[in-house]
Amino acid sequence: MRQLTMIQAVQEAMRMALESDERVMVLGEDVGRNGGVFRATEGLQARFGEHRVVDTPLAESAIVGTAIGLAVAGMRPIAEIQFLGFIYEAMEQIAGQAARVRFRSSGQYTVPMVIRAPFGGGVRTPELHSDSLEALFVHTPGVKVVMPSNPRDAKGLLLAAVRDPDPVLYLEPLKLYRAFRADVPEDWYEVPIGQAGVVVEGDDVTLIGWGPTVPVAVKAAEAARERWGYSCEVIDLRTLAPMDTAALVASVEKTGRAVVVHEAVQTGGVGAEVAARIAEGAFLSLEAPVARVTGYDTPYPPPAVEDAWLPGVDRVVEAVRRTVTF
Amino acid sequence: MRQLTMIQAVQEAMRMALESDERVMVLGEDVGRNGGVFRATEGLQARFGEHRVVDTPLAESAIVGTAIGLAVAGMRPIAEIQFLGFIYEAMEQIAGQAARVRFRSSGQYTVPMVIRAPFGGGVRTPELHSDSLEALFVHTPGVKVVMPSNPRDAKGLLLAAVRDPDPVLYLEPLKLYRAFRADVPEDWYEVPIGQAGVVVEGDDVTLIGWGPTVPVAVKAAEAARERWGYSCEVIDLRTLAPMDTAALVASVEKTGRAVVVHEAVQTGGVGAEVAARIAEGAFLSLEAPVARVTGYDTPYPPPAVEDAWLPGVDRVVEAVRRTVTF
Amino acid sequence: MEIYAPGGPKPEYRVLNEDGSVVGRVPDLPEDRFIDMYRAMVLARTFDERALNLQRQGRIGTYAPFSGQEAAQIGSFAALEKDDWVFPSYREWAGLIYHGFPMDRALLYSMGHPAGAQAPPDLRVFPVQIVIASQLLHAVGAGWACQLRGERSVAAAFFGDGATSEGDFHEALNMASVFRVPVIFFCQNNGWAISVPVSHQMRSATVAQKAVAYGIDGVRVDGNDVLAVFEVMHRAVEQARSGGGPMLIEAVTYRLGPHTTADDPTRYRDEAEWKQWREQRDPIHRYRKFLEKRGLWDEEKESALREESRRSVDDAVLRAESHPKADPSAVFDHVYGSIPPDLARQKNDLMGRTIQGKGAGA
Amino acid sequence: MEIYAPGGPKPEYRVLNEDGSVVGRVPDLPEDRFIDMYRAMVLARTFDERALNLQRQGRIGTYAPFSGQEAAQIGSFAALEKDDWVFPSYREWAGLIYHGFPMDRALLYSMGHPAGAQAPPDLRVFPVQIVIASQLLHAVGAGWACQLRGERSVAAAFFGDGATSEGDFHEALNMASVFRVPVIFFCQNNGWAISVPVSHQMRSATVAQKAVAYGIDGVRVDGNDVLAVFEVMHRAVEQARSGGGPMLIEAVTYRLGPHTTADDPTRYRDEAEWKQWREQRDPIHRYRKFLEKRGLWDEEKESALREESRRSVDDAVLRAESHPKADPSAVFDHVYGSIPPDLARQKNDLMGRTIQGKGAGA
Ligand SMILES: Cc1ncc(C[n+]2csc(CCOP(=O)(O)OP(=O)(O)O)c2C)c(N)n1
Ligand SMILES: Cc1ncc(C[n+]2csc(CCOP(=O)(O)OP(=O)(O)O)c2C)c(N)n1
Ligand SMILES: [Mg+2]
Ligand SMILES: [Mg+2]
Repeated sequence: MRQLTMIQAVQEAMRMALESDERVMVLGEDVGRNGGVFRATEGLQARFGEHRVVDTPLAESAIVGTAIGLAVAGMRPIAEIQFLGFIYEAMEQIAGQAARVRFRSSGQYTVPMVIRAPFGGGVRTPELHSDSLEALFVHTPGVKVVMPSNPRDAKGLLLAAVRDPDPVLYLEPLKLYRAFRADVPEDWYEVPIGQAGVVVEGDDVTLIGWGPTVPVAVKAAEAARERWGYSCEVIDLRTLAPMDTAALVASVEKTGRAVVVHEAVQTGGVGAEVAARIAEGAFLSLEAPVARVTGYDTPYPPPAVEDAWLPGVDRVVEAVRRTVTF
Repeated sequence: MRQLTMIQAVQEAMRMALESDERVMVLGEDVGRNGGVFRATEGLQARFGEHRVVDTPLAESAIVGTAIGLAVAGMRPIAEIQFLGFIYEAMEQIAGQAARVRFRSSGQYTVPMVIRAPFGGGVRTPELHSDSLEALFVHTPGVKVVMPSNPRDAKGLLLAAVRDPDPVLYLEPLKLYRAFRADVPEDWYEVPIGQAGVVVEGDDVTLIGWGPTVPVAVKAAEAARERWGYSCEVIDLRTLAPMDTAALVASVEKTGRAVVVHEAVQTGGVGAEVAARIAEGAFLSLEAPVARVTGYDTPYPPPAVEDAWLPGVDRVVEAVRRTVTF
Repeated sequence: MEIYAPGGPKPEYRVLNEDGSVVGRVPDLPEDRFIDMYRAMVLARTFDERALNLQRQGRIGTYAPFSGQEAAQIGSFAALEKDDWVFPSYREWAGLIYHGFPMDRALLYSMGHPAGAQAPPDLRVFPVQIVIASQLLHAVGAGWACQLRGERSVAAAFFGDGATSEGDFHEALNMASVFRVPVIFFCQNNGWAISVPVSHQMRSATVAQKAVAYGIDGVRVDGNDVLAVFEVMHRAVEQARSGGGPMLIEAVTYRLGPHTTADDPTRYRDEAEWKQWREQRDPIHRYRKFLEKRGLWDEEKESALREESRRSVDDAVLRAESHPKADPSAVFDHVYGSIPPDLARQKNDLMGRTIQGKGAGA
Repeated sequence: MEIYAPGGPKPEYRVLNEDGSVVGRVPDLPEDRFIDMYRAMVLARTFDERALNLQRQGRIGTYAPFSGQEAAQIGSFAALEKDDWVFPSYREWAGLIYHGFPMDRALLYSMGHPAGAQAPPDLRVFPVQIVIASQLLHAVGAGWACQLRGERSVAAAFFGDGATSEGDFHEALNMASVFRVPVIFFCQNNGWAISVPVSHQMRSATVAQKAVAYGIDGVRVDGNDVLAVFEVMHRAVEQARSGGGPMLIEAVTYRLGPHTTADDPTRYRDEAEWKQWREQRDPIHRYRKFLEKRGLWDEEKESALREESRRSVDDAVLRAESHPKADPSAVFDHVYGSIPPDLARQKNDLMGRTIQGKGAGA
């Protein structure tokens, strides 16, 4: 099977979506002529025209707000926010509007829309380009939040998102865009929204990550096995909302221990929700508190110091150790 | 001692702040001539003039964004967002800007500013007037979040917020504005930001609430005592960020059980963070998982059905029972 | 140095003056359209007064009255077709009812019933918007969709003078102008945004001149002159339908009542100002005089209409109050297209408790 | 029906034409000010080219070059005083350096070092803003504070053509106009917002005409004419200082380089367009010709200046590269005025690990 990078998988999914359904359109800043600042939309405007792959003015609230109107009136927009850190500008349109159209109208109107946004640390970007803000949307009923950690899921989740009847926030870890290639089927396939995946099976500790921290968790699992012979199960949450509680509980019922890893700041992060659900669902199995290895509770730091701030393999391994020896 | 309602206490605190420091100013929609839609700023413009109590245009991002500039350049603005549900419009200015000015400039510039916003359910308001959005800001390092549950704290926390060197989000449970009167000292006093309060002492279960759910928790504690003789400790978190972890852990080390109650939707709510911290800090004392009694994971519902949706006394009492008999 | 400097306000477009005499071009409409609009204005006023009463009696919740703005609303909706998209604010009931939105549903809205947000399926009316200016962007999107799909329909966004201060107003007008979207931005400048007068909301002399910022046309019309409003809106709709892009309309009008039933306008509003609008610029009075002068209306028709309006409103109240109670557990069904497992558990929890008769309520 | 209709663009204000001959009123300035501005332009260009090189060598990170915009920046900063408030975007290094911001700190910024955001204490320069248009509101607030505190200072916000599409642009101009805040909105219309040309960013023919929406003055100036820019900015600053309120300035210029070092402009930009600006409208060339015609400049001075500029930039690079490394644990110290207990624990955690020499990095 041919191997693609994540960014190629994202691009391919959009191309297939545009091909398969003429209601699909792509809009955002620099997505047209330029093909996106990361080339996610490379070649799409040339192929599908200016009306289906649209360079918008520089206005995030407008991008999301008009996408809502487009979706309500029969289109299937894929809107891009150039970096997740700029999604604050569109919070009202996402959390106050898109998330509530179905609810507000008791199902009369719906917003089948995808919002794509890259994010994530470790790549020396300017301010607000690296912030992990998924928690804001996980706390917003009415939107779904998905995050691929590899090229295969990237394509499958995006195709599922495009067909989903609800607004889906599709978050792209930019550090993984070109980090590696992997097998990606050529045909249309969907990775179901709402299902976590078990990346590595294990018995002693469950490591839970999403997006950029999945590779970190996998490496930590390897390191923990090498150093101490621990057998770590690694779960890729994949969908953050609605969350696959059953998968988390099932794993921790087996392992009795969990470490959750995310780049977002700790307090109020999705790790807290994961920990709370595990405690609620698997309390009697738990041998130690669910550990959280996350960004520290500061704004995302400048590039010169970001490596020390990010939840790296060493920190995860330490947490595994602490959890097992609790 | 004279007794005030919470709204009177809020108004008195602002009056005293305006009197004590000429850098203090109040700005927002309808806060001047009209005295605020809840009368929180009643009489202040008449007394301090149009330049210190300012009716702004209808623009939340501008209210917060200009308040940042005002604060940086030497003023002490108290900005009002008419309802917390409209704070989405100002997310960028709060989370992308106010929260980061000190950090971004390594302490060269600071934003001593208060943002007041009423919120909370059970009063039959139109859409977006009742939403509890504190979790968004608890996940935003650089801002502090406080929430009074009674007139005394309302005054003391607001005075502390005005003197605080950092941006403080001061959230006012509108259901409690006129719900009851309580003793409020006449002089200047501050309720320290960052400290929870023990409202009721007890031994069997810790109930944790903030703002509008503190009275709910107190009633639930009474009911649980009456029905089953349980002794509940009730903690009023008061400051949500930075959170008083020590107080939570100390209580649960004593009781071994906890129920956290908030109106915000459950997933990704501050309850998850509270539960995670308790588990991390008092794991070996916990006899049952920390229970969460919260709004359901839907948008805030229309007035006709909100009572069934809100975390009421019965739901808390049930959770206490479940937790004790776990 | 040539400066883009704001001039004084241009005159408001008018067809009728305050006493109903014709001072402009009367739109070329069949007689019954003229009468229909009048009937709609009277019915709307009757509804509005009744709603205020119901609120005082505690039979409905917070309500935002529109009295004084009937001409602006009915004149503008009169230029729309049933399959045009409508994105209203919370104060658009006069226009919406004329457009076909059932009065009982309008009341259900203020009763806090979810059914109050649903328009009949043959209309493309969005739930009324609470968040100021948000709906302008949805209108741009819907109008854009019509353009892309080759539909004839246009979109219309309704909002107030206060809404023009929001960033979303700006982003919507800019976006619509760039893509020449068939959308009409219809602003009812009713003088006030709660307690803030329009003179304090903006330094520009008019809302209409803001169109210049977007390279589109802006028109200022007497919003209490139903024929002038119709004419201007009609022109904007035609332009949009024929691919000419968006237009900004400022209808200068006045809110005679409080902002909502929770508001006390005597705290901020001058009695004399109010009196002048009430007594000399009432839109219904003006239009009635016009119809009378044309021989299309008389006292007898008037009292029959008033009686009939009262009865329709009575019926609507009855229907609203006998509408099935809202089911709290239904809220779980409209969060997503299909209910996720954890949410289904929450639904069961609520149902279990309500069936046991244990309501929650703090 | 009178319509607010957008006209065509007004001519740009100019003092010099492309070959440096005088076509307008030369500002009345002492000779050394004329020369200072030129020196600043050459130094800035030298800095910019060097920074691009450093980035290619991996010695600094992402960098947003300003070449082509020196006249717009230096002309506008020349009209500001040291105690005026400055709210720059990420592309303002030419103006900032002229204003007194040390070049080594400008480099540190692109090295991702926190010190790069700090201006010397005698300046009121805010950290450069990444979030488009956000800083306009801060400028309004700071200018407002000066007004309220009776200070003489004004505030200036610097931003690009793309920024005019954001809601914050609109809210800032409206707010400033309502309160007559002493603030200058200085827009460098450099033709592009990354890959989006200004013709696609807005349908209005100019940025300056957007002033009409706020009832304030807007001026369009040739942004590659440093004297014209100075004159217009000077006038705006004087107006603001004397209580006349805000002004919007559109300096029409061109970004000769890529958007940032991460951008490839050949993907979207016409070579011919670029060539024309580069070869015929270079702001430094034009101004040099003017100075030469005045007898204030010659080849000898030029080569001395180039040499001197190179040396200053070399020094700055050296200083930046020998600046103490950033301490990761310092990030915890600037979240709040004093560090809360849980955050102190996190700081200890990080320090413990870095002291052990175990960096984190995934
Ligand atoms: C984003 C937002 N901010 C504040 C409010 C509170 N609010 C409701 S109506 C209103 C005034 C609106 O004035 P205008 O736009 O002139 O419309 P009108 O009520 O006069 O019809 C305000 C401030 C809101 N609903 N939404
Ligand atoms: C709110 C926000 N959205 C998007 C971006 C990404 N971005 C950075 S610069 C830029 C273009 C800015 O264009 P313009 O305002 O004309 O300034 P210029 O770069 O030309 O100086 C964009 C879209 C951002 N930084 N902030
Ligand atoms: Mg109004
Ligand atoms: Mg530009």
